[in-house]
Amino acid sequence: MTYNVKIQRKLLNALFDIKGSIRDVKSYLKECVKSLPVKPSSYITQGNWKILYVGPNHWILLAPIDQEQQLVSSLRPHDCPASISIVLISDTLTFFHIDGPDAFDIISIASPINLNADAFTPETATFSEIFGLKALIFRHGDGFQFAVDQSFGDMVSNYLDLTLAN
Amino acid sequence: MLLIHCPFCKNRNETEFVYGGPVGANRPDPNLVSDEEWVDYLTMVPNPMGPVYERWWHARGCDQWFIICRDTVTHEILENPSEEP
Amino acid sequence: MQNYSFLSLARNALTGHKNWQKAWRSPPLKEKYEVVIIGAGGHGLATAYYLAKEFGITDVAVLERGWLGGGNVARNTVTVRSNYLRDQSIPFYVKSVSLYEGLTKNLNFNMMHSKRTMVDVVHNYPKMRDLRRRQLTMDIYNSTYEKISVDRVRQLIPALTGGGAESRLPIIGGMVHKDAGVNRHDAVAWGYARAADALGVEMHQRTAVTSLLRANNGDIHGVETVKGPVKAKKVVVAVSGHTTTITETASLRLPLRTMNLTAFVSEPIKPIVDVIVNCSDLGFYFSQSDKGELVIGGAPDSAQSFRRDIKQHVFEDTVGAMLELFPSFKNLKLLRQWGGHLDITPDASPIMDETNVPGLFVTAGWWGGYKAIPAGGLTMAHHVATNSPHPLMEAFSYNRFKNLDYILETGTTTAR
Amino acid sequence: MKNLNRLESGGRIDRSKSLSFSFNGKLYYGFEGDTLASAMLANGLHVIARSFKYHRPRGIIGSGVEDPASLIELLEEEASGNNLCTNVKLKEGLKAKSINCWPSVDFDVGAVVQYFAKFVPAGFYYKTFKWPTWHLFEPFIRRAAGLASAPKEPPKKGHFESRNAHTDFLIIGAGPAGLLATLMAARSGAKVFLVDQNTEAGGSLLSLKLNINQKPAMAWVESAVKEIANMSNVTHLQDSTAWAYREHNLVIINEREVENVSIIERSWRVRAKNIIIATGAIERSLVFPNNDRPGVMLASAVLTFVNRYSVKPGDNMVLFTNNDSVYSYIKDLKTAGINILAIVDSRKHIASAVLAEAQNVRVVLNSIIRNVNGYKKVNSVVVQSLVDKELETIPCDLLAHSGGWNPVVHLHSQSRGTIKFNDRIASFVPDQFIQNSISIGACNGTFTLNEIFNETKSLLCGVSAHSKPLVYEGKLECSKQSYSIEALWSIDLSKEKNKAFFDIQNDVTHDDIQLALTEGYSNIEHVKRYTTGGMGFDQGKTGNVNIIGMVAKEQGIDLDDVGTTTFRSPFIPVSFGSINGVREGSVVLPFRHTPITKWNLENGAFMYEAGARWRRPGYFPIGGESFQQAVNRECHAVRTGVGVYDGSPLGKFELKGENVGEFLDLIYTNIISSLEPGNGRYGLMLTDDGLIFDDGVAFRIDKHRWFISTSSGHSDAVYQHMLKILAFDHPEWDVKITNITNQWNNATICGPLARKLLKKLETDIAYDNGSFPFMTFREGHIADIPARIIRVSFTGELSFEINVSPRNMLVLWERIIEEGTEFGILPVGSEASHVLRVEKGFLSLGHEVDGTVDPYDLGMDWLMSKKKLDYIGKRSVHLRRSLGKVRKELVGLLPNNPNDAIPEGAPITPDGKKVATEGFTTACVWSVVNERWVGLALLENGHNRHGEEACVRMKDEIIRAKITKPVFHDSDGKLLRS
Repeated sequence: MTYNVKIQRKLLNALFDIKGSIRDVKSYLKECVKSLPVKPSSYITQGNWKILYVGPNHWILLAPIDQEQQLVSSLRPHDCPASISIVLISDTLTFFHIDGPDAFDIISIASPINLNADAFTPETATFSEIFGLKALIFRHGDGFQFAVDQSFGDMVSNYLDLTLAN
Repeated sequence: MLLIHCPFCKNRNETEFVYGGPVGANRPDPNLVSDEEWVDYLTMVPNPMGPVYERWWHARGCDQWFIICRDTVTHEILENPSEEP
Repeated sequence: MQNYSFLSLARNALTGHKNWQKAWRSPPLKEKYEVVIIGAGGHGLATAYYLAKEFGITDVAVLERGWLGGGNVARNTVTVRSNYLRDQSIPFYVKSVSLYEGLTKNLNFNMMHSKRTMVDVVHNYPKMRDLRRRQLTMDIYNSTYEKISVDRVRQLIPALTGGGAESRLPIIGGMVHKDAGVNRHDAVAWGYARAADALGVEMHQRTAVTSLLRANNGDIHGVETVKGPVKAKKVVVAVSGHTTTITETASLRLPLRTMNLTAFVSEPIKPIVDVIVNCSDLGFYFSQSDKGELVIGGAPDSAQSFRRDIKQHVFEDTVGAMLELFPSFKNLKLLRQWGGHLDITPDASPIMDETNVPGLFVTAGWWGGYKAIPAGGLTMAHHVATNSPHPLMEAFSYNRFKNLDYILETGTTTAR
Repeated sequence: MKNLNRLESGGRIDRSKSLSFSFNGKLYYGFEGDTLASAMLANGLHVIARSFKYHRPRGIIGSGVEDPASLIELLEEEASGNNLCTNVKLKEGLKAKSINCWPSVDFDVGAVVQYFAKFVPAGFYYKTFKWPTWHLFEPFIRRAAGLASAPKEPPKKGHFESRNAHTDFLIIGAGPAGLLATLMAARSGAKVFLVDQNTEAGGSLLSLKLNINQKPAMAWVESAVKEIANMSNVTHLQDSTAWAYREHNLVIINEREVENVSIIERSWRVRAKNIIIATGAIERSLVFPNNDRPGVMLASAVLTFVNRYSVKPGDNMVLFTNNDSVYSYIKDLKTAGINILAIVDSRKHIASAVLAEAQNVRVVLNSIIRNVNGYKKVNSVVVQSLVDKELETIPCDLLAHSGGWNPVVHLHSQSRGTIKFNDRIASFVPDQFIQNSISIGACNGTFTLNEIFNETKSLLCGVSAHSKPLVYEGKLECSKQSYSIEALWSIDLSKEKNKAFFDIQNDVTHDDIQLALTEGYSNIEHVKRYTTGGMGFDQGKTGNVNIIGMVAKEQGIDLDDVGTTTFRSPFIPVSFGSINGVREGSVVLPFRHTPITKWNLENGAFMYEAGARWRRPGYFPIGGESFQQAVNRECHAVRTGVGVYDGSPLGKFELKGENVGEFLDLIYTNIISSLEPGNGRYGLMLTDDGLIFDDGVAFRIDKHRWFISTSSGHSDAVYQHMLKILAFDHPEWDVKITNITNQWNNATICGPLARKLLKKLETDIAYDNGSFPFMTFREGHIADIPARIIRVSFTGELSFEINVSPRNMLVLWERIIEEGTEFGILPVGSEASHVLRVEKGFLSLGHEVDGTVDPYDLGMDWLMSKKKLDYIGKRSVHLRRSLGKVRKELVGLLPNNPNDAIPEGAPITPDGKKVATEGFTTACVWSVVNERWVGLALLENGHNRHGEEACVRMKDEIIRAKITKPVFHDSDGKLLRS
């Protein structure tokens, strides 16, 4: 191992893609989601959920997979008003956890994004590039988590192996 | 490799974006323009040595399209879109 | 024109090479010429030469902003080939290739034209289908293109050790284009300039054209330069990349967008690759110069640019592609890289035509225009001299866009 | 080990670590800290290589990247083309050999060329080698050129890496200026990157023995390095070269000594708010006859070898200069025991303070070196007075010369900053800065330590890229230095027989430049290209300015008017491997898998890349089956029983909002908005210039929710297309698009027995044709898996596209195969589905849709809504057709001989004559149902030529085929609706 990191490819998370104006989304979700992140490219935590603000009028709700059905029934993607779009996308992304002292190095090899503390704060969550692919990136303890389109998962694993190769 | 200021994601590497061409005329109502005007809209784009408004898509970011003003000679970005709330 | 040969060289050697004539004169700029050509690049100089040589029009001035033979003729990767797809394109490039082959003799200047043949390395079946269509269509115009096996590809390019069955994109075969060659780009510019000069054409360097002049009836009337106005009833714009900058001074708009294409060379090494290698699936091509440098090119940068710049990510893609097929080049070194401008049309095919400003001709939209220099020059000269398009270039009219009648050559090959 | 020319003490080498190396097969010893060059000199090696053109002996001239000539080839693991031995760190067991010589560097047959030199002036090859043909000469020229041979293999162990970084300050150069700048920036708390090309920090101070605050300057350097080493906000890279300065303050760095041994070299892409260039200056050579002889060296190099490497390059030395710098070397050179016979200075007068530094060494003013004697090593020099032209021969074994100093403006120039000629230092200095960078110290034309420190402070104080502006407290008192120069571009060489070199690597002489000018190649670019001056491995670091100077002198113009040739990246040659980093092998391009990729492989699929980087099964051969046998078997299953196809890569999008209907009506050619929930339509998308862009289906889920599918290859393009229209043409519309391509995989079961299979799989969806007709979808469960089943068909058979989430895909797939066994189900690859769609005349992107066709051409005008006033592409299609120009239209082809296969792509010409094509074959397959070859073609005016004969022109044969409707199976579409 050339870098002191622990890399894991994670199983499914429950993921919901939420689009709509802040006002509409807030009022529609008020039962289950207390507040929405307001700072672009940031996320807030609610229990074991994360709510990520990833684009204009665009949020992603991330929760443990075992809560998927419960969330489906409370978010009701099928009958929310026209002004809001909620789509279950749990299977769309595959997650990687990079932990350990050299996690920063691995991400700086994989991504051109500015990881300096003043630009990439602990509450940053954003789509950027990992190994040339669109990827959702955020902090995870001292390390990082990132997620890429599920179909690219095997490729990213290979890329990480090459990066760590002796 | 440009450093492009996305109104939502702030400064990002050019590789996160897809270039959408210089901003030409708006799409006219095809039923209200002559053939020449229509072809003009389709084929003519500004090609100045200097500032030009152009479209970029933050494909590997927040997914939005926006317009910046960039100098085609120095590559300096002179104008950025106003930031999102 | 002073003859160049071993003999003349020997003779001059004895007199310490003091008696060589200037390759071209630098006469004073006249007030009026029959034809003014803007841009002393490949196309401008070739047009001037053929105007004088084929049509006896010698009262011609070539006006150059910078130095003669600058522009893209000084910055390209010297690939000369005719493996195109469309009936409109193939015969034009076939003609250009044959003119190139005779250029050394006709200009009495060694172009070092080397018929290396080009090998297309193919990785996928749709590409193979496209190349077969190309092959059979090219055959109609006597341009040769042959399918070869993977083994044959490796025989022709021993250094190609990547792209095996287990690799990311295995090679499935190749095509050989025997007509393709490389030559010395400076020689092309200097050879045309010297021969045109000998026929009476004037070359004026550091003579930037600032605007086009139109008569009251709208016809072209001449050009304004940094050295004052120059009258001419016929003006040819041959300034790849800067075409619109010039034509807009005559309030003429053209469907062109200026882009940046970069290339680079490796350090000089002993001969390792004898053919032109082209791999459009991975996106790179190269050949080895006589000096030993690998001359490597890739894809252009999509964004509009008048800055001859290297886009690091585009450059890295090209290097990565090359190393995938030539892993032994990892320890080889990059020596020099540079960029050049090209202006591109909506269908990526050129415009060679008289514009709707009477007397104003453009040759533009060249993407890989180096290989087209002789045919481009000859056919433009024909059009300027006879006021009617040469059959080989008729299709590249500027009116085709009025009917959205495209000649789509995009994706021809990475080697432009 | 004892080295012949090694001094007893001193230097920055580790004498406790002796290293062995071999050169041209002979074994030598050096020390840790040596370069190959210093070790060679220590061992008394002087002839290192042979020159490019004349094969003259070449020695060591410089001491670093500037050296123009000492090229060698490293062997075995180190093999890497050409290397400057001044730039190669000595390693135990290093093996090197000379280049461009045969049989040996000491006796090189090629050297005969110099006796014919006058017949091979600059550009001689433009004038000769024309008859009978260049091809006769080229092989010899190529073999003669090229210097070293290319490495035969990739590095055996380790890999390359590239990495990104962002910083407040990037400081390039760890000499006095760079180090002071680093201290100031780092102390402000800003994030700082410091890169330096040398193996250790110090720059010029590594060789020049100066004092700072009454202590040796290196003590100050070491304390500075120590201080920044303990600052977490500083990244300090030595043995790393910033080789490219790109737009938007991006600098590329090549790091050669990586802490991590498995990384051969690392490439950094550093984006900096401020860039401080402190790259120093390079000494330029003087031009005089035989200035290329081994033993003729740059003065600064001699000092460096003495002070830094403790090597004495010669015993009896003459110095030749036009500036002050060499005078300050005298003390050190004498101390090293070098006998300095004379300082030959081309200037009339020099300052008394400077003269004092000469320490009674004989100074010969207003004189030049007129010639150098000795072939493989200097044995004497001829001094000539510029006054009375008197000649004096001085025996010596070392001639050190200095033509002044060229600021290293390369990176500044790459940043698009401008440069101007400065008379005070007779060289080019930075003028205007285009990007956010400054140049300080010697690279800015500031040469004395005091001035360098003052300049650095004054330029940086107050600058801020972070919180605190930069400041500097504390004093820096330095040894006195002075500098002045009188340019000496070239000397009078009329009637001179010996060669005086401007470019010592490419053998470009005074005469060559003269010839270029004589022949009218007067622009500096012409001179460079005609003579190849400055185009070698060193890119003319020591010689180019002399060429510019001479051209200016000959033409009687200013150097500014001559201008420089462009300074191009890279500053020094860098390995392609480091530029590429780890992206190699399986990841050189992205690849995509579906959940059943593994299953496909286990079941013998022949896989290849299809659109959008998907790795897909082409066909599933069994045993020794041929391609055709396997494909026929799969087709047969679909036409007579049932097959299953993995359609997961299809692009899929969910659209939601008030205006989705209008939006879909705009992007599709037909009307979509009128669909009832549960129903869908096939549709075409055009580009606005009226060419087919994509095809797919659109379904309505409920009032405001829809989903569409696109071709696999175009899903990204369609997504971009849709968002662009919404962003710029219809920002007022409420349409929200979510990419669900990878939320839904699908297994499509197709064939007459598909419904039977569905029954067996058990579903809660009513699947009889009445309740679940063609072009509708239903949601429910199948085999207890939540699914969305869509009735579309790309094979022409009864089909159910079963969409499930990827987590369930493999389970579903295996169930389908299991339950389908009794119906003889087979997995269907891309090749079979190609055959099936051709039999039906369904279009395929890349085959029929080659970027030139519109719906009419394909006989799909029924898809072009007459009702809609506008949709993307409508106006253009009609505009293009309004001229009545003949179009190529889709037809079927039945080869007269049923067993004639037409190669896909083959052109069609009138009567098969050798004339312009009238069309081409888009596809041709063996039709299982018709038991013959059937094809599709785009043919001029094809729709009106059914029944006629088309002639496919092959190279040496003509295949005749009957032109038909483009459908060969179930022409009225009963089956797919069944």
